[in-house]
Amino acid sequence: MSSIKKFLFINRRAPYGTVYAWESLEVVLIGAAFDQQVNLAFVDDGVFQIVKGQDTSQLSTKNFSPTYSALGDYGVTNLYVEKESLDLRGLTANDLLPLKYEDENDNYAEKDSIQVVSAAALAKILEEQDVLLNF
Amino acid sequence: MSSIKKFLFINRRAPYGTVYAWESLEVVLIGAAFDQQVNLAFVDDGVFQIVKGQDTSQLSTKNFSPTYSALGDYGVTNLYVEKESLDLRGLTANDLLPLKYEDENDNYAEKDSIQVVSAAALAKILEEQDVLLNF
Amino acid sequence: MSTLHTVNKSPFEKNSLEACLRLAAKGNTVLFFEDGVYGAMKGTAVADKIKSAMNNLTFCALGPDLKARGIDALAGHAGAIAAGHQQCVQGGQRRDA
Amino acid sequence: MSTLHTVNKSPFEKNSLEACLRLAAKGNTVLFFEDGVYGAMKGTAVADKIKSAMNNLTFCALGPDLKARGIDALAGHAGAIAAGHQQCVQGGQRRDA
Amino acid sequence: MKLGIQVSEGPYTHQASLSALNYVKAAVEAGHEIFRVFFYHDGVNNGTRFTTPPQDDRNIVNSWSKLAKDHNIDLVVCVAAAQRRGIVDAGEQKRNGKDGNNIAEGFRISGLGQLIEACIQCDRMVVFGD
Amino acid sequence: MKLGIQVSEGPYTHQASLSALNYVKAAVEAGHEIFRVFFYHDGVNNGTRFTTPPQDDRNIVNSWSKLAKDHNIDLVVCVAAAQRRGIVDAGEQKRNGKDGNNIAEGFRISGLGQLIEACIQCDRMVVFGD
Repeated sequence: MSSIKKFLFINRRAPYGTVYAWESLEVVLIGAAFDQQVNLAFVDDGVFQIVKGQDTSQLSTKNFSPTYSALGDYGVTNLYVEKESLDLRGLTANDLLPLKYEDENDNYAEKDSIQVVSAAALAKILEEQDVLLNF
Repeated sequence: MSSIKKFLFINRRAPYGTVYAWESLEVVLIGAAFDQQVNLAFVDDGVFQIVKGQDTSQLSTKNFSPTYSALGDYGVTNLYVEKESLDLRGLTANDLLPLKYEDENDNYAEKDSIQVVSAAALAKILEEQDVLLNF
Repeated sequence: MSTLHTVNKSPFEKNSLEACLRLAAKGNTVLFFEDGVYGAMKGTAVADKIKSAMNNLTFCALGPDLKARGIDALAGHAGAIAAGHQQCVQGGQRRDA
Repeated sequence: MSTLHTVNKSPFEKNSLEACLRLAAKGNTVLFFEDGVYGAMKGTAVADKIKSAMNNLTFCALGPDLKARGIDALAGHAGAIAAGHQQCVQGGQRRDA
Repeated sequence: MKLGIQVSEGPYTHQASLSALNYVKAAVEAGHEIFRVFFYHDGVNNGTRFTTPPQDDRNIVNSWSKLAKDHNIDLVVCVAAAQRRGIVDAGEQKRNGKDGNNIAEGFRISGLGQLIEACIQCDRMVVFGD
Repeated sequence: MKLGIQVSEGPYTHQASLSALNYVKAAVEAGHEIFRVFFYHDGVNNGTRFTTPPQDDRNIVNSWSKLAKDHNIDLVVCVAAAQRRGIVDAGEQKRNGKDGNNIAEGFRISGLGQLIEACIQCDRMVVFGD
């Protein structure tokens, strides 16, 4: 068995209504620190986690959406967003946080972390993973 | 305010997957002991609570479905089951527990506790209640 | 006192909104809060269902919950008014569907 | 090793089954357990969806969960085989959708 | 108006308890009476003094305790639900032979009758939960 | 086969913990190795010794403790999730200035790294939760 595994964290829940989105992010950050290949998928209400303009100041709860912007620095650069889930919710990529990373292998060029993919494409990506964790 | 209130406990969840159905029944029994008018509704997956033939022997968990049969003795004799919820699940009244009560006002004749009603009829029943509790 | 129905789950994840629309009587009010506020968004797969229910029901959504989720600008087909916690208390919240 | 998808929520309450059908690849297996076993019932609003998915996927349901809910006799459109906990381990459970 | 509140989920996994807190605060400010807050199902987990949430996060248990103290609000944890989930006060500790207790300040453990009584006494019962 | 288990819900509200117990028992009987059971989210509530379930109901906490003892299984409660929810061992008690602890026999509190390690070491990771 190779010592580096491909992890895919599948985020399915909206933020704030439940803690799953936030506690998933905590696992992602630890996973990245273990030098594994960590990828994220946003499916169903999980796409709401990365909607821009979140403001929890009236809710006495922590706004953790800025943390997604830090993922690139942890080497987490593949954020797959299912197109069917966006469509059902009337969202487009423009409604999402502008998540970027600097590509070490391309003279630190700034690139998009988010890839909008179809369900069929995502199904193939699932098959390529070693570890799938749902949140 | 009248000292006897009309309670309607609305059961929406399947049994065993979560504890809500069982903990709802505990409230219903206490409510009946307080000499209130206690009615039950079974809506959505709540209709699965009173499906007959439940057998938890392979699950090391308590089969609480026999408790519904005791409700009549506690004066809980109106069990409204939403027809739309049964239909969606391919169920009919024949798939449900044969829940009965003895009518004190009719020479203790045995009568059906379960009434299958339409969503529209149930909406009217909701309007007549003093207290609605969802489980 | 008119019944106020509350919906706290996303209409894309759970069946709470559908049950509410089925069991609410004419003249009732429906309040979206917590993840239920996603039901107030324009242009979604459930928006038409709510629009047609507006003939019989009044809809509102809790402002702080909309803002937290970044959808206050995306929300609001006609009639879905954002309300604060204060207004909820006055409006008379009574959970039933 | 072929992926095994698990569904533990009722298809009438939550969107878990739908997501699973969308994201499962040809040849994968879907295991219903806990409240997910209601997906194995005949004659329901979701039964046709599962029947057509059977061209690509294999379905099974956990026997003790079917029995607990009194639906072992109501379950089982062709291919939905009841399995025990023992068989689950051998079949290789891997939660992913 | 006399209000009764039921909280059916724990302090962190679901937003329910936070929603209930915000609702109760608004109701008190508007001059309504909170007859009782009844914690049922996983809601009993709001009543433990053993939580240590992160510094930058809300402390929901302490918020309930403070609210109870400031406005003399009755916080009741359901005994049956508490026994299943491990919320213990001094009485329960003795009754069930436990070697400690974890009830938070301002909470008391009592029976389901307290919920029914609230439903009878209050003009309105508001439930926060899953 | 080497198996890792994650339990994401408490002992009573959801069936998840019971399903996990039944799965682990079956896996052990079939001769598989359980590398670790990791309790996350509300799953940490499986690790309190303060529960007193009804006599005629299952005692899930004790079942985990017994399983751990009989088969030498590593039961790990996530520290971050435990702090939010009030699960405390002797070390956490000292660190966070608590006046008691409630960890059940056979459980230990540790970091999320233990979950990632299980994912890396095991042939298969099985999650039970909401």
